[in-house]
Amino acid sequence: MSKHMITAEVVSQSRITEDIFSLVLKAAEIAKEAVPGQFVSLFSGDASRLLPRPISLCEINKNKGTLRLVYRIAGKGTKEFSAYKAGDTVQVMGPLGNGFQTECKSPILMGGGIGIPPMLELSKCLAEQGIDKKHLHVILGYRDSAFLADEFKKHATVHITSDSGLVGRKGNVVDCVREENLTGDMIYACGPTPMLRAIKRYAYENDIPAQLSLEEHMACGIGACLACVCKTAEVDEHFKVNTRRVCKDGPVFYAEEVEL
Amino acid sequence: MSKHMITAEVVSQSRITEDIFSLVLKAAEIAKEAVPGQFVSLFSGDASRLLPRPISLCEINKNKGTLRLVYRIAGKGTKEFSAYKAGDTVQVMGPLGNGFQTECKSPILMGGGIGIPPMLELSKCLAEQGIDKKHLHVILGYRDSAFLADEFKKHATVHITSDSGLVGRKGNVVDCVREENLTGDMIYACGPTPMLRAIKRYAYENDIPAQLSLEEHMACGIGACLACVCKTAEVDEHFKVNTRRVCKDGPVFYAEEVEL
Amino acid sequence: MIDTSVTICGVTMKNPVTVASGTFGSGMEYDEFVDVSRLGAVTTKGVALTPWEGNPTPRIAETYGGMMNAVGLQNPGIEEFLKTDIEFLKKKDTKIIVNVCGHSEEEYVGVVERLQDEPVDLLEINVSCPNVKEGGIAFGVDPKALEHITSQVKQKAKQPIIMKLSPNVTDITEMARAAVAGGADALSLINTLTGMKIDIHRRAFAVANRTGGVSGPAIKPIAVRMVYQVCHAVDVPVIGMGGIASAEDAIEFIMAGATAVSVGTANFRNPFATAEVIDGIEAFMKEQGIRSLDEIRKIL
Amino acid sequence: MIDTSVTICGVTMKNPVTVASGTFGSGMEYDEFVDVSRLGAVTTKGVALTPWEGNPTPRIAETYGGMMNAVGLQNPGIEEFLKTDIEFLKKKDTKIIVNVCGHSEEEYVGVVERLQDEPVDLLEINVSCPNVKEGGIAFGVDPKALEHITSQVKQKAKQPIIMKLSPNVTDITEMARAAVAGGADALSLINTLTGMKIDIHRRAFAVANRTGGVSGPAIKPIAVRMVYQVCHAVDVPVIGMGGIASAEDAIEFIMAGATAVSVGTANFRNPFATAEVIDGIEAFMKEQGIRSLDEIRKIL
Ligand SMILES: Cc1cc2nc3c(=O)[nH]c(=O)nc-3n(C[C@H](O)[C@H](O)[C@H](O)COP(=O)(O)OP(=O)(O)OC[C@H]3O[C@@H](n4cnc5c(N)ncnc54)[C@H](O)[C@@H]3O)c2cc1C
Ligand SMILES: Cc1cc2nc3c(=O)[nH]c(=O)nc-3n(C[C@H](O)[C@H](O)[C@H](O)COP(=O)(O)OP(=O)(O)OC[C@H]3O[C@@H](n4cnc5c(N)ncnc54)[C@H](O)[C@@H]3O)c2cc1C
Ligand SMILES: Cc1cc2nc3c(=O)[nH]c(=O)nc-3n(C[C@H](O)[C@H](O)[C@H](O)COP(=O)(O)O)c2cc1C
Ligand SMILES: Cc1cc2nc3c(=O)[nH]c(=O)nc-3n(C[C@H](O)[C@H](O)[C@H](O)COP(=O)(O)O)c2cc1C
Ligand code: FES
Ligand code: FES
Repeated sequence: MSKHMITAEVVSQSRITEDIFSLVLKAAEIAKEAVPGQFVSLFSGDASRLLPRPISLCEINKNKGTLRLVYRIAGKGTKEFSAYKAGDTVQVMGPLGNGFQTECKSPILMGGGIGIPPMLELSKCLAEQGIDKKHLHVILGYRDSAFLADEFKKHATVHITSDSGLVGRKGNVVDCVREENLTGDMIYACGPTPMLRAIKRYAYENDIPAQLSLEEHMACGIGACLACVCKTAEVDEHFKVNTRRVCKDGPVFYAEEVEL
Repeated sequence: MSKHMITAEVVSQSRITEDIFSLVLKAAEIAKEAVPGQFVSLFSGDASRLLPRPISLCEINKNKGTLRLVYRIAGKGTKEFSAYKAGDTVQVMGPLGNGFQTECKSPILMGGGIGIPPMLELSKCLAEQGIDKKHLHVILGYRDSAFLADEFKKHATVHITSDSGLVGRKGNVVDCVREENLTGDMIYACGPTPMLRAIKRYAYENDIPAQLSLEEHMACGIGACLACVCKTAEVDEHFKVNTRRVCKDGPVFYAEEVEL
Repeated sequence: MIDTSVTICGVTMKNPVTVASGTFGSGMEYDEFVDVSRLGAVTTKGVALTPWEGNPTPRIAETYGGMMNAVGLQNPGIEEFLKTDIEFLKKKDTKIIVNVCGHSEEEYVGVVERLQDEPVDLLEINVSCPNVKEGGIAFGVDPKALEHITSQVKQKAKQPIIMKLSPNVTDITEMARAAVAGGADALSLINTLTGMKIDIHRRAFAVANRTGGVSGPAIKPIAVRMVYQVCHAVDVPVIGMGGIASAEDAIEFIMAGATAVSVGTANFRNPFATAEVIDGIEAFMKEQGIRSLDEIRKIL
Repeated sequence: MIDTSVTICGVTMKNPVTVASGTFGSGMEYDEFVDVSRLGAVTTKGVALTPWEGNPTPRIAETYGGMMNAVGLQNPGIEEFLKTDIEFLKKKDTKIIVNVCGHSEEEYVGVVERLQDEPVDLLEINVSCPNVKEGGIAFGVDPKALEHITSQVKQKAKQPIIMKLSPNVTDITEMARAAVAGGADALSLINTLTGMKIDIHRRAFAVANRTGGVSGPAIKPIAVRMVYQVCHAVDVPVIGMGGIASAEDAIEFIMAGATAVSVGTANFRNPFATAEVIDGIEAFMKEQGIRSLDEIRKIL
């Protein structure tokens, strides 16, 4: 698995909610090697913004050599990206991070907010592995309006929740998994830290292994600068302290590995 | 004469030599008030480059509301401009500076290198004022390849010189004016400082008034920061020292006003 | 009701926004773009007792995300300044902060004395210009010299005095304490960071003075840090500056503890910058339900 | 024939390009992008006697034209470092500069002693990290403390020692002289400038440590100025750094007087930066007919 830094062409971009965009990039070298749960670093075209913007892979199309990224406008960098049009180019580094381990039979995928996009590629991979729709549960948590939900429905059983109750049932993804009494042999989750914390607890209580995708501010994106560490339960083998790098050792960790 | 800061659309851009470009901008407010010898500040679209790039007006089309700028790639800013295409936009401030005083009967215009572009609008204005081609002498000095020369020929008597002798006669514009024994009642000049210095001497020797367009690095471009001063013979009325501002009091000065 | 006004040493500015000395002239030139009366205050370019030539050109160079200047405090001297600049400003509905420079303690004191009965609200004493050999920076990096000149100026000043601090020091709080010990009524910071740029193709310094003062967005994090440190070390109002180009930047300085803020280098890129900062602060207050800037000042 | 090599304290680097400590790990991760053997030297991240946790996250924030970090010198301690990092580096055709940190003089000395017989070419002593409370910056801003720690380290070091200077001082030449008086064989500068960033929407510091070190192109003019001053004040070789992202930047530092240069923050934006700087220096030399970097070093 080697990393690439390439100039990628924008294939298409569309706005899918008020502030969420879907960007498809031609990035064959990266797509070829990428797995679900990995991310790329996008670099701003404006030289006053130096650092990479890490964005998860929402879809990987190995045939077409394209990557789909779904992102929310959070600041100036993502704002800039949202103005890109087909034919524009952007510097992209990837694939980065470890990705999800996909061995399982009855997975429960939980995505909260802008943690939902990486769940799409994952669910497609799991479906391709032969997991039946009725054993492939996806719980999506929104603030108040849904996005991407329909795209999961082809191959997964989708449960929708929202904080406001405006779409799906009112509540969060953990409320949902509890209420639905869903069981499985692997939890995959990505979303805000409080959500991951609740999922970690749920997984522990129900004795289900859980893979959590974390976020941290990054500089190098490849493991060299130690900017992006998370707290771990155990002392790291090389670092000799209780931290691991989100960009390289993660972003996906088993729940018991990390302290949230 | 008021100044504007506008977002101008690129009408067209063409490359006229290896490293010289011609850019036409839609900037009606500025075109409306501009006179030959004035300049505009172009701002980089990249936020790491803060300061304006002063560029002289090569042509002013008041009907179409357009400005033509002819510039050489000198660094990163002009390099960026050279990639602009029709439909792109750029921040422009102008019109800036004083411009040439056009009262004269038999002018000699001298442009050296990238000092040639402002001479084009000036010569057109003088021609429009009714000065006959045979009394309107334009001497253009190049390094080794010519540009814009043909555009002067319609309304002016053009003399071409080059350092290398590859185009026109070998030598500089002052050699030329001396050899041709040209006389007139006003010299207008723009070009590198050594050239302006020689022209100042020639003008003095021959008792011809001369208007010289100077260059200096700028920050505000409007007279507020005192970055762009030139040395003057007399103490400035307000500044009480021997300097004047190229951006506001100039860029055009009478030869006897400035020390070069 | 949103109240954007702030009070510095008894002088009430209708909003916290002024300009960084030397970047705005006395406002005449920018008046074509922003109505100078909209500003909380205008801080003038530095003025000395007699006319100063300033440095040779090039006086400025661009740097990454900022610029470097070595203008060298060119100014027409106090008499012409009063005739032209103050004459212009006193017709505007804005407070007037005069930035004072000198080659010697006597020159600073001379300017301050001359201003005693003029329509000037505050005096900003620039002891931190890195671009003039005598005076300027010398006072700005030595706490004893700073305390001494502050007390000299304070004795003669009729208006409150703001000492403008240099960031080119090991411990900015030591300088702040020295200025306050000398009698400073307020502080302003930061002045420029001393820098150098070499044009490798010409094999020459980019500004004739060799070194220049770095300003602009590039230096903002250093300025915010120093403003924060000073606001937590001494008890006088602080005017914060260094790279402010937007309302967000201004609010960052206010949260760090600044009472007012100055827009400097940003004017060169965007002549509407001051007005945009003023409008943006008001919009932010509205959005967040902040009635007075006291609610967010020094909240960290 | 163009010779890009430079010699620092008897150690010949095949080209003047190394990396800024902490921005390149020990090269393992960047080896996927640039062959580490192409570098004149690799400067490792800081290493202490025992493992350090480093600071809480967020440890970094972007600033205009630069960044701020408060990693806090997380490191696995010298033993693991030798096993993993030096083991990796010694197989590469590049010189090894180990960056040393400590909480106390004893810890610095301990690391240096432990490295005596290891395959390490030069030691860079980081007395200028603004992000750890004890040690680090304390030694870096007080000339007496700097001279003392330098002499302590020098006594035990078998390799030449490079003292890494902090830019957060009033007079960098005073610090340079102190280090040289203490026995420094070479100097490197600049470390980061202390900065602060506030997230006004969250009303929180952008990095958990409150302050962080500012690096990147934004600080280059300050770095060039200090390198120039130091190279004209003392007679030991200097490794210049601070915002170098291109060959032009590197040559600017060399013209200011630096013997070698480090690429730091630029690696984060462009993982090929080191290789591009190396190639660009060679291209510049060719174009200008420069046979050795001695011809352009300190020409101003
Ligand atoms: C592994 C990973 C995967 C991610 N995947 C996605 C995704 O698929 N879709 C999506 O919308 N967002 C995702 N994010 C968050 C995304 O990186 C930030 O929203 C984005 O960097 C903000 O950049 P900005 O310039 O718009 O904001 P600004 O606030 O202007 O950014 C300033 C700096 O802070 C960093 N930063 C700001 N917010 C974050 C954050 N939440 N995480 C890490 N760095 C941050 C930026 O990278 C930049 O360096 C992911 C983050 C990580 C770490
Ligand atoms: C009144 C005036 C009119 C001009 N008209 C023209 C013109 O019509 N065509 C043309 O090609 N050039 C003209 N120039 C020169 C032009 O401004 C510079 O070539 C341009 O600013 C270089 O920018 P850059 O980013 O490419 O170079 P860089 O070297 O990267 O620029 C860095 C900084 O230095 C400044 N700078 C660099 N060279 C000059 C210079 N010669 N004069 C002033 N500032 C400079 C830039 O504005 C910028 O702030 C004019 C200059 C002045 C003062
Ligand atoms: C061109 C220029 C001229 C300046 N002249 C003065 C001056 O006369 N007196 C002074 O105290 N500061 C002067 N300064 C410093 C600014 O007032 C301000 O402290 C500094 O630029 C930082 O703010 P900024 O980053 O917003 O520009 C000058 C700065 C610039 C860029
Ligand atoms: C993320 C990061 C980590 C750093 N860690 C160290 C370190 O461990 N030891 C050290 O001496 N300097 C450290 N530095 C400072 C750099 O080595 C360098 O002095 C500084 O960043 C300026 O160079 P630059 O602008 O090219 O990055 C670090 C800088 C950064 C950005
Ligand atoms: S971002 Fe550098 S180690 Fe993760
Ligand atoms: S550029 Fe500011 S006065 Fe001319």
